[in-house]
Amino acid sequence: MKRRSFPGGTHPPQHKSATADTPSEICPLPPELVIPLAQHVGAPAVACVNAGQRVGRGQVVGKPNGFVSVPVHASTSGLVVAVESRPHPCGAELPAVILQPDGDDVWAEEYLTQSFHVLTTETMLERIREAGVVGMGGAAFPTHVKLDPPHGKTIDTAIVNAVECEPWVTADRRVLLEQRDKVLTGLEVLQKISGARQMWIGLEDNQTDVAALLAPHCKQRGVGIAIMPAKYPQGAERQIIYAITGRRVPTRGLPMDVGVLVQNVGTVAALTDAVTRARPLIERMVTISGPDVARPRNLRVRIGTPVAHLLKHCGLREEAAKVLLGGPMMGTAQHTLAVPVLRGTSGVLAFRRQDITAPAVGSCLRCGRCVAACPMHLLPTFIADYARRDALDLAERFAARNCIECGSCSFVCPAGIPLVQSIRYAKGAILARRRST
Amino acid sequence: MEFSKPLLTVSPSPHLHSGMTTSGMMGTVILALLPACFVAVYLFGLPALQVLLICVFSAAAMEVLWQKATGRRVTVTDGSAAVTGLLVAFNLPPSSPWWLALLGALLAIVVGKQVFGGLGHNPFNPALVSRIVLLVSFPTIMTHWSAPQPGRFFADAVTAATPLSEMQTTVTLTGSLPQNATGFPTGYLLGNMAGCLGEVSALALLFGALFLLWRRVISWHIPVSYLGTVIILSSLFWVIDPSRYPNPVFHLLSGGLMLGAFYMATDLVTSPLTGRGMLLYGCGCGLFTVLIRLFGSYPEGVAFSILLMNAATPLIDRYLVPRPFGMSRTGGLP
Amino acid sequence: MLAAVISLGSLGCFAAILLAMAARRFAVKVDPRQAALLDVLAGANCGACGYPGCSAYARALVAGTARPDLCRPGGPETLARIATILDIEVAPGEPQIAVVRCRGDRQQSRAKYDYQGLEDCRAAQKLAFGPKTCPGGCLGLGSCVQHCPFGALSINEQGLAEVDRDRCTGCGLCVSVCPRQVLALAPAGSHIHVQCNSPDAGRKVKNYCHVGCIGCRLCIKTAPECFVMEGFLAKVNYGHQKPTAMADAMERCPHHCIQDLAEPGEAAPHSPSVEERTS
Amino acid sequence: MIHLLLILVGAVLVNNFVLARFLGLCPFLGVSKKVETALGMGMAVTFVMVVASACTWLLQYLVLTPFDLEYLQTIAFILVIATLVQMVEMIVRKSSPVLYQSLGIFLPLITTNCAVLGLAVLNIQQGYSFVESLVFAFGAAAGFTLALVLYAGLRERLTLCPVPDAFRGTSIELITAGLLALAFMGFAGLVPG
Repeated sequence: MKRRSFPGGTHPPQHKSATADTPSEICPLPPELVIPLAQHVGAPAVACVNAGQRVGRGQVVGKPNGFVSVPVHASTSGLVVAVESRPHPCGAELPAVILQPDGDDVWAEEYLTQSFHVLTTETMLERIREAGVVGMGGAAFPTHVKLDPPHGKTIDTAIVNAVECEPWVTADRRVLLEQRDKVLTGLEVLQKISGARQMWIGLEDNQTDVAALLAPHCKQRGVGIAIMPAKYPQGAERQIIYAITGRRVPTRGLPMDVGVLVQNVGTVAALTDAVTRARPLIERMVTISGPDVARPRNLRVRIGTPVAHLLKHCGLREEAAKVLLGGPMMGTAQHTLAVPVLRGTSGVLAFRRQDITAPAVGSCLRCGRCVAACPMHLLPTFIADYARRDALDLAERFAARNCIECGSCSFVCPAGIPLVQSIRYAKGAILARRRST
Repeated sequence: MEFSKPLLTVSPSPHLHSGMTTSGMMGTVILALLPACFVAVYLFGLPALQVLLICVFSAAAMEVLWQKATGRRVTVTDGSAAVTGLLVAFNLPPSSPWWLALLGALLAIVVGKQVFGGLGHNPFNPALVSRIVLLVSFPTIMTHWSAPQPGRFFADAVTAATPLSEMQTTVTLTGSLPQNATGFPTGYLLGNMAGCLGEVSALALLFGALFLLWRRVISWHIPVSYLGTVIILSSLFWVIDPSRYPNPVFHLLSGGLMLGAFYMATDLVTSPLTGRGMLLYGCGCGLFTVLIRLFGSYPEGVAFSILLMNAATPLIDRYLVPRPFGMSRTGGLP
Repeated sequence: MLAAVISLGSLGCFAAILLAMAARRFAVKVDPRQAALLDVLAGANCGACGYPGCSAYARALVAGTARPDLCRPGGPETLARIATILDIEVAPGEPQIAVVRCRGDRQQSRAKYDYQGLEDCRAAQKLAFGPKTCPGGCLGLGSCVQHCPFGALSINEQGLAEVDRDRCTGCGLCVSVCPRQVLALAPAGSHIHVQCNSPDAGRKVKNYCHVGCIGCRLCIKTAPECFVMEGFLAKVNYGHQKPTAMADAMERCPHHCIQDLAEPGEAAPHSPSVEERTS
Repeated sequence: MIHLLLILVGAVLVNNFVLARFLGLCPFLGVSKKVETALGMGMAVTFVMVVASACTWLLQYLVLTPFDLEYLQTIAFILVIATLVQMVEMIVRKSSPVLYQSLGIFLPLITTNCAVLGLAVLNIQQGYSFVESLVFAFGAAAGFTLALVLYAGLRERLTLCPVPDAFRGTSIELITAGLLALAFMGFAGLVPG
């Protein structure tokens, strides 16, 4: 077991105890599922069902559109009520298939269990794509693309990212504890497809109990367990790669450029279903927590379940003032509770009015805390300052585009300056300018 | 149709904050300075208390007045004016007249800080600006020191020389060190010497500095590189000629080095942002301090050297930019 | 005396020869028109011409790569002088002015959420496409105010941007800054504008704004050709204005989004020159 | 060697031309908006100063003194410096148009820069030898550049500060320059003489 980390980073309060050791439950079906066609990075799927059509559980309701795209499935059996624009977690209203569950929850077809050993890589990749598996840590990048590096790039190390550095969120931990066999099989699938010689499971040192449970199984399979100090953003791709392998992903490069593949725990578990049973990804583990949630817990939630339903199921202490999808460091605040859970949604957090008082914004003290905290070794205060003045050239010169938006700088800023927001704006503006010229 | 139903709050990520705020940091600094305050009052009696109170309150009052007059948001509650006031007091002779303390606080707040736009914008350490201006304007009063009289609050002040000025005078006259500068004056640790109000007790200052380091208000880079440079350079001279140059312990404990290295040079606003920048900055401070102490016409060089490095801070920040994670050594910034 | 004259004289001669040689060796040609152009340009370095500063624009003008009518702050006067310097003929364009196309203040229009963050419209627009339900409404966080080089913009008490007609030079910088294109350039002579920017259909607009254009086409019926529809949004046809008919339309607009923005002291809500050219 | 080093340090830090002798204030305030420009100006001034002090020293001891023409010192020096500056201007204009543009009016102004003339006169007054005068010139120019670049760095930061209206522009710049000069006072006495 290695114990390494990365330079920089912060220590936000964990808040994980509320949900970490409670077994997950199955979330009851909502009266209406909203299944957006855009649930992954890349081209949105194209709806292939019409209003009034009956669909079975797991039936494809949206066909992929291009290579970097995956299909979308019905999360349960029922009636397609409409195909229309609905609020999407990204903030816009985007096309979605609206499904009224019939309560029978019958699969559209029988799925047979099959050993992956007899399958070719191509078949496995095809099944992964058909199952709509995407990165479930939040990025939602289609997994079949990530597993199929372009010619000339070889993967020698595969890392299963079980570092859940976002406060409150414990979904990955529950997956690891409750679906251990699926994860372990997924690991083997991952190794077979990628051809990696070294396999690692990366955990933070607040998860040593999980590590102890996994250790014998991992040893048997030759998988290493890397324990890293609990530090944010230890789970960010570049940071976990550096901590485990010591390799630095080039600024404009991808993990495959240094021969590494990183997959989230949930994704690895989903791989097993996709490859050995050809079952689509229609359910995921979601942490429902936050100070406003009366009975915080992990739920196994059908994709497309509206947030309002989840919060009602877990109960709110008082009317929520702020609701986040994802963790508090990188998640997005929602303006409506009608938004559904997506494949990449790891948590739903609700806050009361008194929990969200933002610190008063003052002027920069030049204390350098943001610089010390930045895991990418940037100068956040400079970039943000230039962004506010629209000095895009200077922002670019100070490597604004390398920012991973982890939020460490804003978290530590004693003056309460929304640094990430400024930098994010600069990144967007720089990209837009590049495209236009 | 009414549009005023309660809405959800949407803000950019991250949605958490560390809880360490500007006022929190300033409060920590004030706490860290308290031991030295008590020692000062214990050693120099009521006059020291008077200087401390005048400086803190007039600094806060000046800040409020100025911000009211220029129509800005009044930010006195962030505590930065109080910190500046305390540091001004620490840099004055303990028996300073009331008007000197008042003037010092005024200079620090107005000329040192507010004319540049307030907290976070001043290029020079406000307390040092005030000290240097006063030193140049009132050289006699600013070098009129009184000897410490522990526990005798109402005693009349007894004039004394600071170890550094005594050293300078003796060296100029005789070409060799005075008695007190040849040994290892550990008595200075507790403040048994004449000097500025806040600089005399190295122990009290060190105590507060450890607190600041523990609370992570300051980082180790500047104190370590500053003191390290002073120790290395002064040892070098001491080895060359122990009868002419004092030993490093004397350098460390006499004068304002401790105060400077832990509280003045580490001023967040006027020191560099990056670790490497801070190291360079500290080395520069150390170099100039030793040079001015040994060869300059001012006996003490801490204030000047920090001001000089303050001036160099924008350049350090500009040219010592850290290499982004994953950027090649040769790549540099595009 | 003689020695002085001789020595200084020879020294001077020597220097002169040296300089003459250097002048030939290091000669650089510069178009004198460039300096002259720099003098006549507005000198605000506002960047509205698309060049980084006035001197860059002057250089581009001399090089012949830039159009001469790009200096908006300078207006027709500058254009005429540029034309004289470059010895070309240009037709003066009409001066323009920025118009805020939104009246949906806090009371009149629905907010989507409570915004916490940077006081910057463009940053706020990135969070769920802005804190106002109307996708075209003014966010009132003042990005335009910060960028106006002439101090012509302000955010009023109701949280809407306002243009100071006297200060606005029509440079168009605010138009390019506004993330929702609430600001638009219009002929400075016109006073009647449609103050709405919502692209949505009337049914939707009614749901979130009391003063948004619902696309009822009443204005077009009242003053044909003076207004045109773009999608569900009415717009003034600035090339074809009839003041009386437009005033009528203004009266009849059910959501009062057609507004006369003339200053109280100013006379007719249009300039006669517009009428002349269009008739 | 020590002697030359002392002259150098003295000229750079202790008797800094700008911050202690208050010579050459015009370009100090004029060409310090950007660090790059300040560096360019510093280079130009360094070149002019070193060459000018060589020329004026030779002129003084080969022409003026032998022929008892010391009373022509000022005018002769100005003539030499003016020529030199003209040449530098031509060279910079040809070799680096960007630098030429940013130096602007201040390049020809080195001609009438009191720092250059002051340096030439000081060389003679101090009775420096040829090598000493070159070292002194280089030190003075380096000190000028140092002050200029430090000040330019400070001013770049000032442009980002919400300075009260009454202090905007020259006012706050002069306050900053004053504080910088105060900091340099610490070097007083560092070099005897």
